[in-house]
Amino acid sequence: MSIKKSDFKEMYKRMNEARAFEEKVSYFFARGMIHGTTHLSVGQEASAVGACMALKSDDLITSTHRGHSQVIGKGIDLNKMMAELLGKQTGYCKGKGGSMHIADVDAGNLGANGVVGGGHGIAVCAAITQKLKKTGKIVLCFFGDGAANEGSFHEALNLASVWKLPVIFYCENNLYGMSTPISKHMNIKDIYKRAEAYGIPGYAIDGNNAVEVFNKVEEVAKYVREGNGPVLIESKTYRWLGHSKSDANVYRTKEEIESWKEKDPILALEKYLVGEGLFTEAALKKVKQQAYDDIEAAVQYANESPNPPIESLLEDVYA
Amino acid sequence: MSIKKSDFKEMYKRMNEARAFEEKVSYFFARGMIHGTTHLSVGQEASAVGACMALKSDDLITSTHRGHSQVIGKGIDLNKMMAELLGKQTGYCKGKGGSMHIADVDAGNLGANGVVGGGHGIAVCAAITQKLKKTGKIVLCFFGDGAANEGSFHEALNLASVWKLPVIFYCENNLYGMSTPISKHMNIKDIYKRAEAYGIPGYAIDGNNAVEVFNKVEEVAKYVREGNGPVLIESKTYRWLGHSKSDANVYRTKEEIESWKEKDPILALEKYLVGEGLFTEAALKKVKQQAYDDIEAAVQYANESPNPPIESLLEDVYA
Amino acid sequence: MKEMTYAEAIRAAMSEEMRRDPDVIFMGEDIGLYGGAFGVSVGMFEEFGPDRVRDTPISEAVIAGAAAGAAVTGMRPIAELMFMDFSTIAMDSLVNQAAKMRYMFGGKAKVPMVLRCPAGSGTGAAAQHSQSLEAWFCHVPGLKVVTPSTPADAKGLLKAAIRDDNPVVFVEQKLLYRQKGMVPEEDDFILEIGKADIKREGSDVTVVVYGRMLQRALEAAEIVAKEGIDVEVVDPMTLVPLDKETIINSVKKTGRAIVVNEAVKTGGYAGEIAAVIAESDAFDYLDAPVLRLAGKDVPIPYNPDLEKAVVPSVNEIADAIRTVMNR
Amino acid sequence: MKEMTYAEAIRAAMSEEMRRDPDVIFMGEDIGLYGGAFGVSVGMFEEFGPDRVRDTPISEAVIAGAAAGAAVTGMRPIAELMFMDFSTIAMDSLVNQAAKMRYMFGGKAKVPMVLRCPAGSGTGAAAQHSQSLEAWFCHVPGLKVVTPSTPADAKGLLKAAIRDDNPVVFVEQKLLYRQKGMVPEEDDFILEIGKADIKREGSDVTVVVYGRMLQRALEAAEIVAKEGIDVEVVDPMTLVPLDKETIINSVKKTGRAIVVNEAVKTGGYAGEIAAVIAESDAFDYLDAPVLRLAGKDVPIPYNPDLEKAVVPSVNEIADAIRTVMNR
Ligand SMILES: Cc1ncc(C[n+]2csc(CCOP(=O)(O)OP(=O)(O)O)c2C)c(N)n1
Ligand SMILES: Cc1ncc(C[n+]2csc(CCOP(=O)(O)OP(=O)(O)O)c2C)c(N)n1
Ligand SMILES: [Mg+2]
Ligand SMILES: [Mg+2]
Repeated sequence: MSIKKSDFKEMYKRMNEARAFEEKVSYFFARGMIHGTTHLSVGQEASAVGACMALKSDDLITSTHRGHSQVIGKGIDLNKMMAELLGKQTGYCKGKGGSMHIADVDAGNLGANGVVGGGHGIAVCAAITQKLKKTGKIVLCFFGDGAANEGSFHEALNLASVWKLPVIFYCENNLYGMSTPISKHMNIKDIYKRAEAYGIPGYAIDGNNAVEVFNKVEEVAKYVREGNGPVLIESKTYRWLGHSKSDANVYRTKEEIESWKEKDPILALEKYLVGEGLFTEAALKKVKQQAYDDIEAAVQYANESPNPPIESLLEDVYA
Repeated sequence: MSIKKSDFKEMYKRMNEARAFEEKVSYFFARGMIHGTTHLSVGQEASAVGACMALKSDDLITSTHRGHSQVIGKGIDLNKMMAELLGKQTGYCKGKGGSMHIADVDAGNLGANGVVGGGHGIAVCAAITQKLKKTGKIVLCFFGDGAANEGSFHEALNLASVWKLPVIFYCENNLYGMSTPISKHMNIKDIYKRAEAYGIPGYAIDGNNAVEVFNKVEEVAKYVREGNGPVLIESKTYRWLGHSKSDANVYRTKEEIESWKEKDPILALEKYLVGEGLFTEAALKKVKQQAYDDIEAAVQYANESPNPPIESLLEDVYA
Repeated sequence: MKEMTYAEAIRAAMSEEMRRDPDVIFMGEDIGLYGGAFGVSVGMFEEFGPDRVRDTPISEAVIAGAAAGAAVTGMRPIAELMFMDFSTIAMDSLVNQAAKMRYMFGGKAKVPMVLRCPAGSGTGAAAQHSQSLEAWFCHVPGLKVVTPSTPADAKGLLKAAIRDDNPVVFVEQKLLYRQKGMVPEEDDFILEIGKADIKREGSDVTVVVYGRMLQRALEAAEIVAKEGIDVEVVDPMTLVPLDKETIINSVKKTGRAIVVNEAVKTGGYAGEIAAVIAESDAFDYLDAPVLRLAGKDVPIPYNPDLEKAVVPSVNEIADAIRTVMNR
Repeated sequence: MKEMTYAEAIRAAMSEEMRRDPDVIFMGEDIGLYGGAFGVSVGMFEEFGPDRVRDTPISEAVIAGAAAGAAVTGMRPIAELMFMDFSTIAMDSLVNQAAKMRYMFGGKAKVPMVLRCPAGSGTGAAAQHSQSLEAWFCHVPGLKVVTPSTPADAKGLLKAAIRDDNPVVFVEQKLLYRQKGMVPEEDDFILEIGKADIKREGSDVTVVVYGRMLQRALEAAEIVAKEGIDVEVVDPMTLVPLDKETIINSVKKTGRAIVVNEAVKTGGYAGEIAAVIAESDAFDYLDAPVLRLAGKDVPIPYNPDLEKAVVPSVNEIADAIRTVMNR
């Protein structure tokens, strides 16, 4: 295990930033202060942040509609991100993208995607670029259990395998695609087994255990970086909140939700870090506080930022 | 094994019809007497005919661009088929479809398809109709090794599995998608193993052995008809001729082609039938002759048939 | 007559037809217990059960292909795409299969299916959840395309679409789902596909408009009415087959035409309608250019002010009316 | 200048750009050793090797998506669809991803890719291998659409498309692949995207036409020239962005306009061009309706006589010219 103490701290911080970010966004939505819709990732912080932390900082990712934890995990500018959520000129996409399109191509975030499965193809050939240009970078492609039933999943895994591209296909299986439980959208329990259909390795991990996530992704990243072709990882996790904004949860029980809240990935990491004697509770508390403060600062930044000028409507359609 | 002597005779006859049909079409193309393109199935007669013979006569199929043997296997009117190839008014599609769109919906042939993978979705919900209407019929969906990489393959197998639909997905793996060998278009050797990704059974068969094909499809059809959900069958076979019309065969060796010609499915069936004492060589010769005669008659019928009237151009766009 | 929302009218149309005809089935993502992303089908799963109200995996290509396969073998499927934007994944099934089967097979097949597509911007969902792509489907022989702009029209046209023996793309306006209107309750209330509706009679200028823009055109008509301009508002209701006669006759009467739609201007169906007018014998009656007012040629942006500025406003429509009148 | 076929001109454009710029790669089905379904890329695999000339599985969605992913990270991919009809499978990648990335990301991305699409009927390949779907792509902001009608135009425009920093849909005419013409050989022969070309000057009537129909329009112009009608033939060359100025100026000069294309008439791009004329200040110069001549509203049939009757013939174009002249 090559994880360092400073990595742990950063991981813990980013997970808390992600949680704080979502709580804030949820609050804004409930009060109609953000328009449109959003898909919150509370409960999935270990899965997303742990995976990104195991990458090198200039590796690439494609993110999803449920991507806040993913891009925060990748190490994003929280101010620009919150500004984007509020549709501001200072946002990552100058207010044109919003929650579902957070992107920072130069920093290796090739974009969240409003289309389920929309990132599969993009990830595959972002990987071609790395291979042909011998950059040594790899691409991690996030997607959900529901997305694993799109044709794009199949075409992308097959192509990446045939071309031995440096991609990690990282499935965040939170047991539901919107309201549809996995038992009703596929006839298998373990998505990682689909790897066999493409002749590549597949692994399942406990997506609520940040350390396990980090270790597996780090190991797989090494394998992928060495030119062995793609790998499929299934990260088993759960979303605490409704599918988007809110929903009535008609499709699952309170008990199920509660049972997963008991597996809170942030608490689990806390316990581990304290238990291993790496940090004191007080030290972690400070880190958490810093994360929440950073989010408050981001909100202030976003609030004070200007709206995009109306002329910008017609800009940036073409390069 | 429930195959009867009369079935064997019919099987042998249809295989010869298919061969004779393709030889005739090839001849016409070489002389520019048919326009457009066609994809000949010489070498794949056991795979196609054997599978169709194992179905009940009112079961359904979706066919492919390389579909002549498939629909002849299903028991088609050779006159109407040849007429369609020649673009005549008396053809199955009144001359509007041609080689790639032979269909006879009422008789259970839901159509050949010019789109690789185009039949997957159609087969799946033709099966829904059978299930909901409790017709007791099943659907057999033909496709190639190349088609198994289309997204539609994935979506269709997954849906059919989740909904437990009565479909046999029947892959005719002839080792190439156009010029691309299977080793370059997928990273696995056995397509039938993709069944596991959908939690359904998968089997490989020797597609050049009509008896093996018949027996396996018959067994699988029973399973599928009983409501157990879909099955994937991979029929390993080979096309003797070029991909379409003709091609230079730059992508494969003469030796490879010759080695497969030695596994001629028609000769193999002859040998088996004579060897088992079911038919004499003379009897088979008569059946073969009849098949070739029928094709000659079909040619005559087609030649004597009128072209569609020019007004028909605008007809049948809408019901 | 009963007051209902556009969404309720759609639900009523589906439910009535499903009660009447056991061959009608309904499939899509999260349309069951969840009631659909926009709540359109709430309660239908409970009434019709899992055989006839079928939740699908997230697999748009096979949803459309499945509808075609079910239709050609004797069902009358209704398929819902959660957003019209995802028709991009279903195009082969719809365009190369469903639309062409009948013709390709020499008339020996029919494909009675409806593909319901929630369209339009204004929900803050940005570029991939806001498109109005009806023009694509209008360019595909074999498909019919219907665009209701009121609750009553939605009900009458959807029932007609379900009973039609051809694949019908049924374009719904997300922003109208909560809009109310009086809707006939009779089971046999059916609106004919292929007939335009004159939503306001007038003599000075014809505004051809469909979907969400209809209401704006009617408001603009009231504004300019105060200035003495008498606007005729024609809602084609069906885009394919287009009721050219009603449109052309209106333009012959008024001598002026404006076509308004929400979709991106370039390549949009407003252009088709304008071209139909410009090549018809209404040409000789025209006193002004045939104006188009449509969405800006941009992807839909997220920021609400930018998003609003994308599509024609009441004032822009009124201005366009004044422009053609001042010729 | 050198005589080459349209296919050779396309190959020359790709090869020259690949020699010049190592970031240009080429992918598609059977484009390698096989040389492509129409032989366009024969020899390129041998010259550039398997890293840069990449045979793909039959997976159109990921081919287009892959091109977008490669483009946004620094390559300049050319992707070939074997037939334009299969763009139906690639629509999400092209429309929701490639076209929108730049705008959605606030201008912080560029997507320099070319999607080559062989289009058109006339090969006897029937309904699923014969479509002309350019109108769809013209309706998608963020895409450029180019339609060369001669070997020289094909070369000059393809080189421009490869160097363009935006996704370009490059529509090729299957029936022109074997047509010969003189083509400049210089490496820097580039035609500007967005500029129309007046292929024949005339004063009586403007025929706007692109693709395979250009040759027919030119022939029709020669026929009616003998009757004293002087036709101006304008080839837009690029459909998006459209060179409206050249078209409108021509119509102002001649007072009459006909738009011709091979695609299905309803919802086709001929309608867009007609609408552009009808809403412009050329309206005041118009002496006759703006006619459209386009493909019949049917899927492409197999029978060769029927297939021929689908698209405008030289005689039909000549007749349309006479019709607008007799007003
Ligand atoms: C192509 C497409 N189909 C449908 C949707 C609507 N939709 C958005 S998220 C979602 C569920 C996705 O499930 P999953 O992939 O498991 O991700 P999760 O939301 O659980 O994170 C659906 C159906 C979409 N955005 N894109
Ligand atoms: C969607 C689509 N892509 C490409 C093609 C062109 N094409 C026709 S047949 C073929 C090869 C198909 O290979 P396979 O599925 O193995 O069938 P086979 O021809 O070997 O019988 C290709 C690429 C097509 N018709 N449809
Ligand atoms: Mg999920
Ligand atoms: Mg094959």
